[in-house]
Amino acid sequence: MNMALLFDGSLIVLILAVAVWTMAVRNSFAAVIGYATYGLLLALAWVRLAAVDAALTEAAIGGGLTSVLLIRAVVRLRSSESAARAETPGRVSRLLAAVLAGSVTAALALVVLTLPEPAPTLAPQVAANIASTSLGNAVTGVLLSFRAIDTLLEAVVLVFALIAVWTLTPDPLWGGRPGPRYELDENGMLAYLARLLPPLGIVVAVYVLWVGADLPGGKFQAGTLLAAMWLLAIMAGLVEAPPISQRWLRGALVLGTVVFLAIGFAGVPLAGAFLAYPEGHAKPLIIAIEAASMLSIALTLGLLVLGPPERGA
Amino acid sequence: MSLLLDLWTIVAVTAGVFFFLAGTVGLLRFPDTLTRLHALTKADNLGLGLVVLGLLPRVGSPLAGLKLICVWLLVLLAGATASQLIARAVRRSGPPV
Amino acid sequence: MSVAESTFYGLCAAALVGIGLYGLIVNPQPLRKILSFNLVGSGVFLIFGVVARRGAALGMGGDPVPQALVITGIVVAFSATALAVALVVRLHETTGAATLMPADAGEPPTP
Amino acid sequence: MNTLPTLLPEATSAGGYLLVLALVLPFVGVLAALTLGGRHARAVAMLALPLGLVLSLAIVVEAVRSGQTLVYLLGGWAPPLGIALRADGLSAVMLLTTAVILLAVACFAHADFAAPAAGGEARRPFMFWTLLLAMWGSLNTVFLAGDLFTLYVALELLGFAGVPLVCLEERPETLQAALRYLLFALIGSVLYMLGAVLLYGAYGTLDIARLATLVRPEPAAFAAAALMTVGLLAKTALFPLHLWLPPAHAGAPAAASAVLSALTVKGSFFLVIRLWLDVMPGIVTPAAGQLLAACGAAAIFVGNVVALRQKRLKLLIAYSTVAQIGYLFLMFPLAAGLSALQLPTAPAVTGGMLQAISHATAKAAMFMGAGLIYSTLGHDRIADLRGVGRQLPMTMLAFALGGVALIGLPPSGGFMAKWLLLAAALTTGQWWWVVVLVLGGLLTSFYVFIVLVRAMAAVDVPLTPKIVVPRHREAVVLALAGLSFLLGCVALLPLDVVQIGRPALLPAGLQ
Repeated sequence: MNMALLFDGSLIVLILAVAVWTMAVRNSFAAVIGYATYGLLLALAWVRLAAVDAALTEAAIGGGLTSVLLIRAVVRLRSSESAARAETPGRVSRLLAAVLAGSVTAALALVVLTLPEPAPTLAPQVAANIASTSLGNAVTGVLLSFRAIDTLLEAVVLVFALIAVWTLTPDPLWGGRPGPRYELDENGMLAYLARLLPPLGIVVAVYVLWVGADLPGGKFQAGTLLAAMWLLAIMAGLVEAPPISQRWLRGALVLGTVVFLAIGFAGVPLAGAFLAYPEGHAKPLIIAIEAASMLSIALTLGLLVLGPPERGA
Repeated sequence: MSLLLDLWTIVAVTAGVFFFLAGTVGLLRFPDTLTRLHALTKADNLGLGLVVLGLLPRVGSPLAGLKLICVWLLVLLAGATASQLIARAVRRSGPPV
Repeated sequence: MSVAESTFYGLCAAALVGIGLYGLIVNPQPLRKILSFNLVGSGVFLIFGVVARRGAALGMGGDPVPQALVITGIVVAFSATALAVALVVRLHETTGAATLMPADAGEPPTP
Repeated sequence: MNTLPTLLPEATSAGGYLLVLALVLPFVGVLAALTLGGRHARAVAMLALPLGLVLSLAIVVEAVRSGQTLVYLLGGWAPPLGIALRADGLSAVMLLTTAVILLAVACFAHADFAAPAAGGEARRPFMFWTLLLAMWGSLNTVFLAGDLFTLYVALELLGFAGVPLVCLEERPETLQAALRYLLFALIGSVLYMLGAVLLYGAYGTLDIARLATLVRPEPAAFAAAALMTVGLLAKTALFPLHLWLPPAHAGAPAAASAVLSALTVKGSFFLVIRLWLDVMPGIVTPAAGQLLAACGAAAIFVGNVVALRQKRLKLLIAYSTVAQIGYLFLMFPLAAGLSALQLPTAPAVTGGMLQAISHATAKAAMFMGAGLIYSTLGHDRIADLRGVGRQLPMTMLAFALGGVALIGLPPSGGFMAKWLLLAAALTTGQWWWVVVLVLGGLLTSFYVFIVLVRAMAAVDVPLTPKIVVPRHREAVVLALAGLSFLLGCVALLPLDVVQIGRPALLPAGLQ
C-alpha cells in the first residue's frame, strides 16, 4: 500500500514538474517535447485512476498525435519565435495572472476536497442496463448506447474541424494535397520502418477495435493508430497525401457518421427511438458503427495533422 | 523455485531501471546531440530489455509474455529509427538550437 | 487505490489547471498559448477522472460515464488544437510573424 | 442503490421526433455538401433551410398547442443515464429565429457565393454554404440539448463553425481576428466544461432538469456557476471580454458577419439563461445578477461610445453589437431579483429574449445592408457615404428600421424589449437600470443618425456604383429589418410563447 502511495506521489510530482517546465522553458521546441512527455505521464495517471480507455486515448491522441502536430508547427514557426517572445507582458499583469490562476486552483482544490461522500455515481445504472447491449466494456456502452448522441456529435466535431482547417487553403491551391512533398529515401531507416510497421499497426488497430466491445479500446484508439500508420507512410514518402477534392476521400470521411445516423434512424421503427438498438442486435450494430467510424476517424485525424493543402493536386 | 524467480525479477528489473537512470543522466549531462543520443538509446534499449526479462516469469499466460516481448521489439525499432533520423538531421544541418 | 488517494490526483489536476491558465494569459506566443490550453484541458479531464474513480461501484473501477466523457473531450481538444495550429501556421505564412496582438490591442486593424 | 430524488418519469412527448429532425437535418446537410462537392453545396443549403424553417414552425406550433416542453429521449434512455432533447418556449422561439435569419442570409448571399461557372469547386462558395449549415446545426444543438456535456460539444461546434467564417477572406488581419476568436472560444468552453465536471462530481448528473432539483448552495455549485458563467461570457463577448468580437465580426464577409453577430453570440447567451434561470435559480444571488448587469451596462456605454468613434461602417455595427449584448444581461438582476421576491419573473425574461431576437433580426439586416453599401461604393468609410441613400433607398430604409429597433423606438421589437425591462426595473425598484436603458438608447440614436444623415445627404452628381446591386437583395435586407421593426407587435399576441415550459410562477424556493 505504501509503495502505491510512493508511486502516486512521485508520479504527481513528476507531472507537475514537467507541466511547470513546459510552461516556463523559453525554447518552444523544448516546450513541445516537454508536452509529449507530459502526455505519457498523464496516461500513467489515467491507469492509476482505473480508466484504461482514457489512458489509451490520452497516450494516443493527447501525447502522440498532438505532439506530432505541435512539433511540425514549431519547426515551421521557428523564424518568428524571437519576435513573438519579445511581447512578454509586464510584471503587474504577470502578477495579476498568477493571482487569477492561483485562486482558480485554490477554488478547485476546495471543491475537490469537499466533494460529497459517498460520491454520486451512475455506475449502478450503467451496470443495470449494460446487459441490453451485450457489451462487456461499460465505457463503450456509455459512448455508443446511453450517450450515443455525444459520440455522434463528436464525429461531427471532427468533420467541422477538418472543414475549418481546409478553409485556410490559399484559393489557387483549393483541391490540392495537404502537407509538403516528402521525398522517399529507398535505403533510409524511415522507409524501412514505414514498410515494416503499418501491417503490424493495422492488425493491432483491428484488435483494439474488436476488443473495445468488451475490454478497454475502441474506435478512437484504433483510429488513432491507423492515422499514425498512415502519417508514417506519408512522411516516409511511400504514399502521397490525397488531394482533398477526391470524391472517395470525402465519402470515406463521412462514412462513420452516415452509418451511425442510418443505424440511429433505423432504431425509430425497429426499437422505438432514434439511436436505440433493436433487442438482441445491439452488439453487432455497435461494432458496425465502430468499424465504419474507425476509418473515418483515422482519415480525419491524419488530415487534421497534415493541415490545409499546400500544393496542387 | 518461486523465491528464485522473485530474485530474478528483482535483480533484472533493478538492473533495467539502473540503465534507464544512467541513460537519463547521460541525456541531461552529455555535451551534444550525438553523445546524448548514444547514451539514451544504448541504455534504454538494454534497460527495457532487462525489465521485460525480469517481468517475463510473472506473466499469467504465454500470450501476455509474447505481448511483452513485442513491446520491447517495437520500442527497439522505434528508438533505432528515431535516433537514426535525429542523428542524420544533425549531420545535415548542424546541431539544433 | 482508495478515494483518499484519488484526491491527490484531484489536487494535482487543480494545480495543472492553474499552471495552464497562467501560461495561457502570460505567454505571448500563440503556439505556447495553444500548449497552455491543452494543459488546462488535461487538468479538467483529470478532474473528470477523479470524479469517475470516486464513483467506483459494483466491480467497476470507476464510473464509466465520466470516463466516456473524457474520451470525447480528448478528441474534441485535439480537433481544437489542430485548428488553432493550422491558423497560427497560416498566419505566419501570410505575415511572416505569428503574434496575436496588433500594435494596439484596443484598436482593431483596418484594411 | 440510488440516492437521487425521484422525478416525474420523463417520456418522449407527442411532437418529440420534430426535435430529432431539427437537430439532425443541418448536420445531414453538412455531410451531403461535403460529399457532393462544392458545386452542390448551395443547392443543399437552399433545400435544407426552408425545410428547417417548416420544422421549427412545427415545433413552435406543437409547443403552443400542448403548452408544454417537448421532450425526446434519445435511444429511449431516460436521464440521468441517457440524454433528453428538450424544447421549451425559449428553445422553440430561438429555433424559429435562427431558421428565419439563416434563410434570409442564404437568399442574400445566393449570388455572392455561387460556384464558379468553369466547373470544379471553389473554396469560398463551398466553405460558405457548408459553414452556414454547420452554424445552423450547432445552434440547434445548443437550443435543444438537455445535457451539460452535449451542450459543451455544441459550444465547440459553434466555435468550429464560427472561426472559419471569420477568415473566409484570407487577409492577414482576419486570420489574426480568427485566431483570437478561437482562443477566446476555447478558453470559454474549457471553463464551461470545468464547471460541468464539478457539477457531475457533486450531483452525479449532467441533465439540466435533474440538476435544477439537486443544486444546493455549496462550494461545488458556486465554483461551477462562476466558471461556467465566465466561460460563456467570454464566448458571448460581454464587456470586458469583448475585445475579440469587433475585428472578427467586421472582417468577415457581410453575410457571415450577419450570422456571427446576429446568431452565434446568442448561442452562448442562451446557455447563460439556461444556467442561471433553469439549472441554478436557487443559488444565484441578487448580487451576482447585479454584477452581470453591471458588466452589461459597461458594455452598453463602452460599445456605444467606441461605435460613435468608428470611421468604418462595419466596425461601427460590430461595436454596436458589443453594446447590444450588454442589454441582454440587464435581464438577470431583474429576473433573479424578482424570483428572490417570489414574484413572477415573466416580464424580464420575455424582455431579454425579445431583445435577443430583435437585435438578431436588426443586426443581420444592418450587416447585410453594410455589405450592399460596400459593394456599391467599394468602401464603407462613414465619412464618404454621401449619395448612398439615392442609390440604395431600400437598404437605407432597412438600416433606419434596424436602427430604430436598436435604439428602442415604438413599435419595434427593441422598444417592447426595453419597455418590459424598464417595467421590471421599476416594479423591483432598481431605478439605476432605467437610467442605463435610457442613456444607452440615446447614445445608440447618435450613431444611427450620423450614418443616416451622411447617407441621405443630397449630392449634385449621382454616384456611379461599382456594382449595381439587384433589387431582390435589398428586399431581403428590408424584409428582415421590417421584421425587427414590427416585432414589438408580438405584445398583441394572447400568448407568451417564451414562457412555455417555464415554471416561472413558482420561485425556486417553493419547488
